Amino acid sequence: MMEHATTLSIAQPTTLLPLTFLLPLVGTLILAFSRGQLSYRASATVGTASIGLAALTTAALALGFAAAGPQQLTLWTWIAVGDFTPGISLALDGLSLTMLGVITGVGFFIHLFAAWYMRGEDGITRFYTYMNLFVFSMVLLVLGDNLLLLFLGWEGVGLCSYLLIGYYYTHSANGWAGFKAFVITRIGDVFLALGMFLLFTRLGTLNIAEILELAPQAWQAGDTTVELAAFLLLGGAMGKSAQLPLHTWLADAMAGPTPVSALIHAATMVTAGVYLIARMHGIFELAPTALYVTGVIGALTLLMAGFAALAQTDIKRVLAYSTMSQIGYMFLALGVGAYDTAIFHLMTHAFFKALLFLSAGAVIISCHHEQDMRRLGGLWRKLPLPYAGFMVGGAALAALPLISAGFYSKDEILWQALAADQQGLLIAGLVGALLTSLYTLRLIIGTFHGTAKSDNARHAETGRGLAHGLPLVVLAGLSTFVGAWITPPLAEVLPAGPGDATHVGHSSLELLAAATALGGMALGVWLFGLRRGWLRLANRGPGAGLWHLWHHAWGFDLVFDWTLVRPYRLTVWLLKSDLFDGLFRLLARLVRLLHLGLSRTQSGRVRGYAITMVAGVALILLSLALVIQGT
Amino acid sequence: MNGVPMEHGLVLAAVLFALGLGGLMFRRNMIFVLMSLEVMLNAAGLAFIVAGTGWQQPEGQAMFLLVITLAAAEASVGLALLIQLYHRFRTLNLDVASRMRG
Amino acid sequence: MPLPKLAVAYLPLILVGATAITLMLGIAWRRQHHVTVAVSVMGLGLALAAQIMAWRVVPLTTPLLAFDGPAMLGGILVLASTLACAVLAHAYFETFQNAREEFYLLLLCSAAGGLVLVASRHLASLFLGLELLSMPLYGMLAYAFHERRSLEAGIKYLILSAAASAFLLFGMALLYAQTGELELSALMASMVRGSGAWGLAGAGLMLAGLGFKLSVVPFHLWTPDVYEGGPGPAATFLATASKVAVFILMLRLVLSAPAFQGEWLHAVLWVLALASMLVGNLLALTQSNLKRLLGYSSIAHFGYMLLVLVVADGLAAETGGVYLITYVPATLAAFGVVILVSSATEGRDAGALHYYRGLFWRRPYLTAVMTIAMLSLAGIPATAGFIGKFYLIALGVEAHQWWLVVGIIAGSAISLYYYLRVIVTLFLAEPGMYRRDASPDWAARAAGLVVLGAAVLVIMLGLYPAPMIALAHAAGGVIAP
Amino acid sequence: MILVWLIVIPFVGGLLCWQAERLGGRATRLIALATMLCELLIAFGLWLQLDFALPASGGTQWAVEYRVPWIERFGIDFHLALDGLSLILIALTGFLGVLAVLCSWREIVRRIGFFHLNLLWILGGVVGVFLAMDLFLFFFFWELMLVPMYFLIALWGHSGSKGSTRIGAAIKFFIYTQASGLLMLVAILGLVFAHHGNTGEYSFSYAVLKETTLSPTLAFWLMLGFFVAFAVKLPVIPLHGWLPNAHAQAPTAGSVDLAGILLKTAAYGMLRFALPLFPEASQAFAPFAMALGLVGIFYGAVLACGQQDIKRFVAYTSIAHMGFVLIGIYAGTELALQGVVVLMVAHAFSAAGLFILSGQLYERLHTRQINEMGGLWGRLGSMPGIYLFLIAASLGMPTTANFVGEFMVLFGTFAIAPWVVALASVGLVLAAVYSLMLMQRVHYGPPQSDTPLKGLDTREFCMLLGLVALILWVGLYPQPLLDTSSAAMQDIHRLFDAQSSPLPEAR
Repeated sequence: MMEHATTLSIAQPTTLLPLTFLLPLVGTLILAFSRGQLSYRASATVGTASIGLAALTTAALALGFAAAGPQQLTLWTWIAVGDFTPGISLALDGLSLTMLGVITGVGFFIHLFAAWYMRGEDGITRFYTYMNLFVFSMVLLVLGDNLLLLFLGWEGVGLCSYLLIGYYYTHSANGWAGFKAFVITRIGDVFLALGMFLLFTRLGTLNIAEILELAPQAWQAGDTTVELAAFLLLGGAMGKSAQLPLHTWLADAMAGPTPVSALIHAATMVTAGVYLIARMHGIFELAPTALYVTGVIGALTLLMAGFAALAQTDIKRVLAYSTMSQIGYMFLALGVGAYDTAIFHLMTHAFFKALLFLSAGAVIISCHHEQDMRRLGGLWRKLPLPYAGFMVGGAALAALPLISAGFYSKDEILWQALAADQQGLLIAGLVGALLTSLYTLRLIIGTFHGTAKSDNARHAETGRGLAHGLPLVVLAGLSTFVGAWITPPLAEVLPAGPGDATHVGHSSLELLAAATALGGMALGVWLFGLRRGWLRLANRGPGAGLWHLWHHAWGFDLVFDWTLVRPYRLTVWLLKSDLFDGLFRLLARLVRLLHLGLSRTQSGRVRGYAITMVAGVALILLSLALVIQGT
Repeated sequence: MNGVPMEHGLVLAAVLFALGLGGLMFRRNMIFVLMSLEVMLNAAGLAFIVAGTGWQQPEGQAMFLLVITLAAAEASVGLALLIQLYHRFRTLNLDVASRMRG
Repeated sequence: MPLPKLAVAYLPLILVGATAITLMLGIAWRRQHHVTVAVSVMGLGLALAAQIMAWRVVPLTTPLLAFDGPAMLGGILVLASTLACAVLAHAYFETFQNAREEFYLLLLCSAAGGLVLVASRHLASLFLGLELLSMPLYGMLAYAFHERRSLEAGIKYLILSAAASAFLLFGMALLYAQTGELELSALMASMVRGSGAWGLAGAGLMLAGLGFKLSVVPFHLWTPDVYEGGPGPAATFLATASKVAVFILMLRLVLSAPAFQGEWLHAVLWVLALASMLVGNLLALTQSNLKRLLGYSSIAHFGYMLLVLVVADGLAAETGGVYLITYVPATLAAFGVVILVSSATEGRDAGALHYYRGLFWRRPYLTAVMTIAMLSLAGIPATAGFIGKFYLIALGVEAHQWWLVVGIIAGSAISLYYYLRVIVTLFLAEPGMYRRDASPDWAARAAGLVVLGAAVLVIMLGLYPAPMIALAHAAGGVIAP
Repeated sequence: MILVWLIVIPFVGGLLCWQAERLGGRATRLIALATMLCELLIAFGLWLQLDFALPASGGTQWAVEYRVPWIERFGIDFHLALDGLSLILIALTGFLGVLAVLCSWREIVRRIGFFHLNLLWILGGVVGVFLAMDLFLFFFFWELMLVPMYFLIALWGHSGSKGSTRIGAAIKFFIYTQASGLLMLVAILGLVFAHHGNTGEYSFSYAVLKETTLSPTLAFWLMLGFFVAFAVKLPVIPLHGWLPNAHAQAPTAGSVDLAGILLKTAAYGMLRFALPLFPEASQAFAPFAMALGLVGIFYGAVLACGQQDIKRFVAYTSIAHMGFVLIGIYAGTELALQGVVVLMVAHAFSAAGLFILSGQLYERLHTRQINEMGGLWGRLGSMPGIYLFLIAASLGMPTTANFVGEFMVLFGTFAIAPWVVALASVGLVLAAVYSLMLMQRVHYGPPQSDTPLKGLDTREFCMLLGLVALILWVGLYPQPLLDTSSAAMQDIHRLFDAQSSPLPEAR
């Protein structure tokens, strides 16, 4: 396909562009068609190397980008019918480059870590096949210059997510978790699809740049159609990014291997919704209501998930809810129009959340697949590197002032909210920050401090090797202020947020935010570490009720179970015998009955036959008599 | 025709025909059934004669001759079969010949 | 009227009659099955040829008989089916213990009756033809009277047919009383001028009498019993020649005399048609005796054909012709297979479906014949039956007889059930209770050739129906007054 | 003349197969394979040779035509003609024919000759349907193909659960199609007589009848006659009753043909006849048709979830997919119609693939009950991977042909009927539900035993790989397909669109 692909004259970096997704694709194909012939080492090497090379390609692209600016490349026209001409065509701009960097860069380290994590597992080839396929799809998602190609990637990552969540297929529950993830995100996808339909029908194009250009000409701000389109896109983003109320899948998605959680359910795929909204910002700019709702959803999610994270016992589930909560921040940022801030937080979040997950993965493997906080504890001596990872990542998550990457991005979000005059969102963000500090401390203290509460924890084995250490170290580095130095080249792509960093209010808000974070940490230390007051609170009266409620994440699963799953099952059960077909079966039965009835006339007796005959004649004559009477 | 209207003759024939029909429907004995058939055919013959006379035409009687012939042939074949029936079942009850049904 | 023309027209009838007499004399002299068959086949063949030649002289009217298109077509069909029956009978009676020769005599007499019937234009000739057609059938049906079913069939047919004849006669008498006419055209004409109650009652009774012969509901009950019990060739003759002749007669009645479709009679016919097509098919639904099944299916088929009589206009004559032409070979083929399977062993006819289980794996070509026959009766494309059904539906659509069209569709949907059941039985592998089989060299025999020929004809007419349509068109175009 | 060969080759091939049985099974199969390959090659050759771009100036819309008088009494011709749409479907028939022969290589061991006779005759009949441009001839082939299909199901099928026999299924299939076919015959004749009434001449020619002027009421009823016949075959709820049984009880090759081609004849019929012959009536009927399509999408999806038999399962999913086809056809925009073409091809591939896999599972497990499976992933070598791919195709994953088809349909319909699209999109979620549910219940979960089952052999692997490649090809580069059918679809679109955009109130 590549030969007749490049029609335009291409600057040097552009030729590299397809490599970013071709390399993972080649990896996928090699692994998929090996038919079990590759050794563990070979599989891991192929799987990791393809992403590594893609990351190098991205680095090259980034250098080229600095020099040459945005690139555009059409490989071939996908479908051409009348106006409908989506191409397999890529666009590289600051936003996609940022995403590309996160995907391939963080992705590479996670792949590398997985080589350590997955040791001893069957089907490593399958694992890397899916992982490479995921990176391939994700790259297409961010590089696609039209919505349909974006959608291709969008669905592709969903499929890979499904496959990887259900990676340990022998437990049905894992498969069903993947199922749930896929179906719920698919609900969001339908909204996205409808949004595409609407935009195409009204604007006659699917090309994102053209849409952003045409939309202001076609619509006034606040026009119903554009609001609708924005809401539909938002629906898509909510599904993918696990925002209220389509968030329930993410916690269950932790059934997959931990590197998967790190890559897909923390760093990249779940943030695709944020990317989508940032990408389609032109539409949202025209739709103030939708934009506002975006922020509100973000705020609600971050609160809901923050509380839920407080009451989890599984370390991965804590991280999952914290992911929802952090994406809630990003949505909040989007909702106040600070797209670049959202992307910035997306990036730093990718670093520190990947770090947290990988550290958690290290803990889990070291402790023989124990991931319940109640049975861990006292690990900080035995597992220094994961402990350090948790400390750095936790600091970033809780936005420890000045030294953590998270501080810079989250602070920026709060500032933008204030600048946009959205007090409600600001307060939600501050409360969320407090919650974040609390659950982070609870996680770290519960896992690493105190005494070991099970044999698995007592006999923890320290992880070794480059594949184990390097990713943790690098990501830890990026999670500190070092990561915050990276400035995504977004200025040309996204409009500036409402806030201006030089404003006077900024520094006072910074102080407030820092105080909240530190106060939360102190409270956390007090609650979980020193006094263990938490346990008393959680075991008694209303505390127990709240614990229960938060542990089940406000009971959304139950609500969906009763409003969707059960009615659907009931419908299936009711229709099982094929109602409509039943009508025809009834007809067939009627025919058979008639047959039986008529067969009785066929008695074999001559007299009976004669009587019938005479009756027939009599009827004919009777009808004659009636006719004659009538005339 | 003198006096007797055609309708009366036809009604008579119809009554005869109906009698034959009754025998056909309700008798079990094959001999009686055959006789009933004869009655019916002759009723038809009578009707032909009545009609022929009514129209002052000879065709009615010609038809009657044909009917007679038919009746005779019918009877002969019928009797032959009757004998076979008796031969086989030792009865003249027609209801035995009801093996085939359904 | 020039004599030679008349002679040409009468020649088939004369030939059939002469053959019958020759046979009678021959049998008296010496019983020789093969010779008897040879003579009757030859006679029938000549008659058939003469019948085809006679087409040149149409239309030709005599006081009693009218040689017109339908008569010619009917004659050809009657003679062809009689010929086939004779050949089939040869195979059938191969293993028969009693005297076999008289059967052909009866057959020829009956055929002569058929020839008269199709050409009759006078109540007397109608009556004569009909009785000449029916009377030998009593004998033919009860021919294997040692077989209890055959006897039973004969008795049933005798009694009920005689009753029907009585109805017919009484109806005729009433019509005659009303109009003073015996010639059909004159009779009809005077009915048009004014029909009293007697006349209408007479027409109703005649309809009942003729309806019996066509086994129209509610005069149909005898059909399956008689088909089942009668010896194969007799049943075949009954299903083909006899019904064709009666139908042609009715066709000519309604076509030549619009008065026959006075509103009331028209409505009665309409009801009978709908009832026949539905009841016939419903009755056949789970039938497991092939001969009975064919009986029921013939009820339904003549129910469809009543549509022609109901419409009696436009395409009607042509449709009637085409349908008959397609119906006859398919029925012949189906009965032929039954006869061939029955003939090899003595005793009861092989009617039960389970004898035919897995026939395909033993006798593939014979099965192909049966399959083709069934498909044709079901009206599936590439068989003649489809063309017939096509014509019928076309006629119904043209005449806006929507309910009857719906009846045909519903009927054929039901009919598929049992036709397909028969077909699939032929192909199933599991052994039946016990098998009956055609003799291995069946295809090399005359009867086999007839059956194969019928099947080939069915396919040919299905694929290239133009000649058949031309024939039916021509026949429908020439109707004598 | 080449068109006649397209029809004759399968029929002759079938007879040869029948006779070749005495030479042994292998010879029979090779003959059948050669026949279908020959068919496929001819179709491919035609595709390379002919230009489907636009109707030649002043010429007909057909790329090739063959016409001889047949039944002159009614102006019936033996008239075959080929345009892009027909060619695509014929090529599809050839391809699936090859697959059908291949997939019965092991499965069918008894009466091989007669089996292949029926198989090839079905395909011959189908090709006839795709080529016939005379309504009588069309109907002729339409009904003709039922007979061998009937045999295929009745003689080589499997008995289903709950006492549903293969013969019952076959008869049901036959009766449904035949009865509705007769309704179509009535409609055809109604049209012919209407034409006769206008001009005094009988004709069954497609081109001639297309010009017939009809009163709106009559046109509506006649259109309905056509629609019902096609709706049964497509199938449209509530006329679908035959499909699950027929699919479940047919042998694999039968299911492949049934899902892959026979259902497509219905869509083809709508595209070729129902719409162009009665554009106004179809336009008026479109809301109903789309509603029926929606019902099909939901009903099929819901019922699929309740099935225990994998083949019944796939059968119900076919109903759901055909709902999209129906919506696309009656949307009538060029994009939707082109989408329908792609979707037909896509569904043929994916459903055929799933049926083949079901057959292969049956060969290994001797059951088609889902609850007797589970945890098969690790036991079957590379088969589950392919299964997964086909499931992904069936739920409309991008890069697969199904996605392109479904989304083109939806894109094309949105302008006409946004609410229909909105509801149909919910069907996409349900598609995910049932597809993944199948995956989950068959391949995931604890394995029933540890013994590995036989993996795919080369024949099976090549078959499936071919399907996968084609699905991907159409999914990523459907343009050759679209270019081929473009002229035909534009034609239909023009007719349909002439009835102006605001939907007239339907009766």
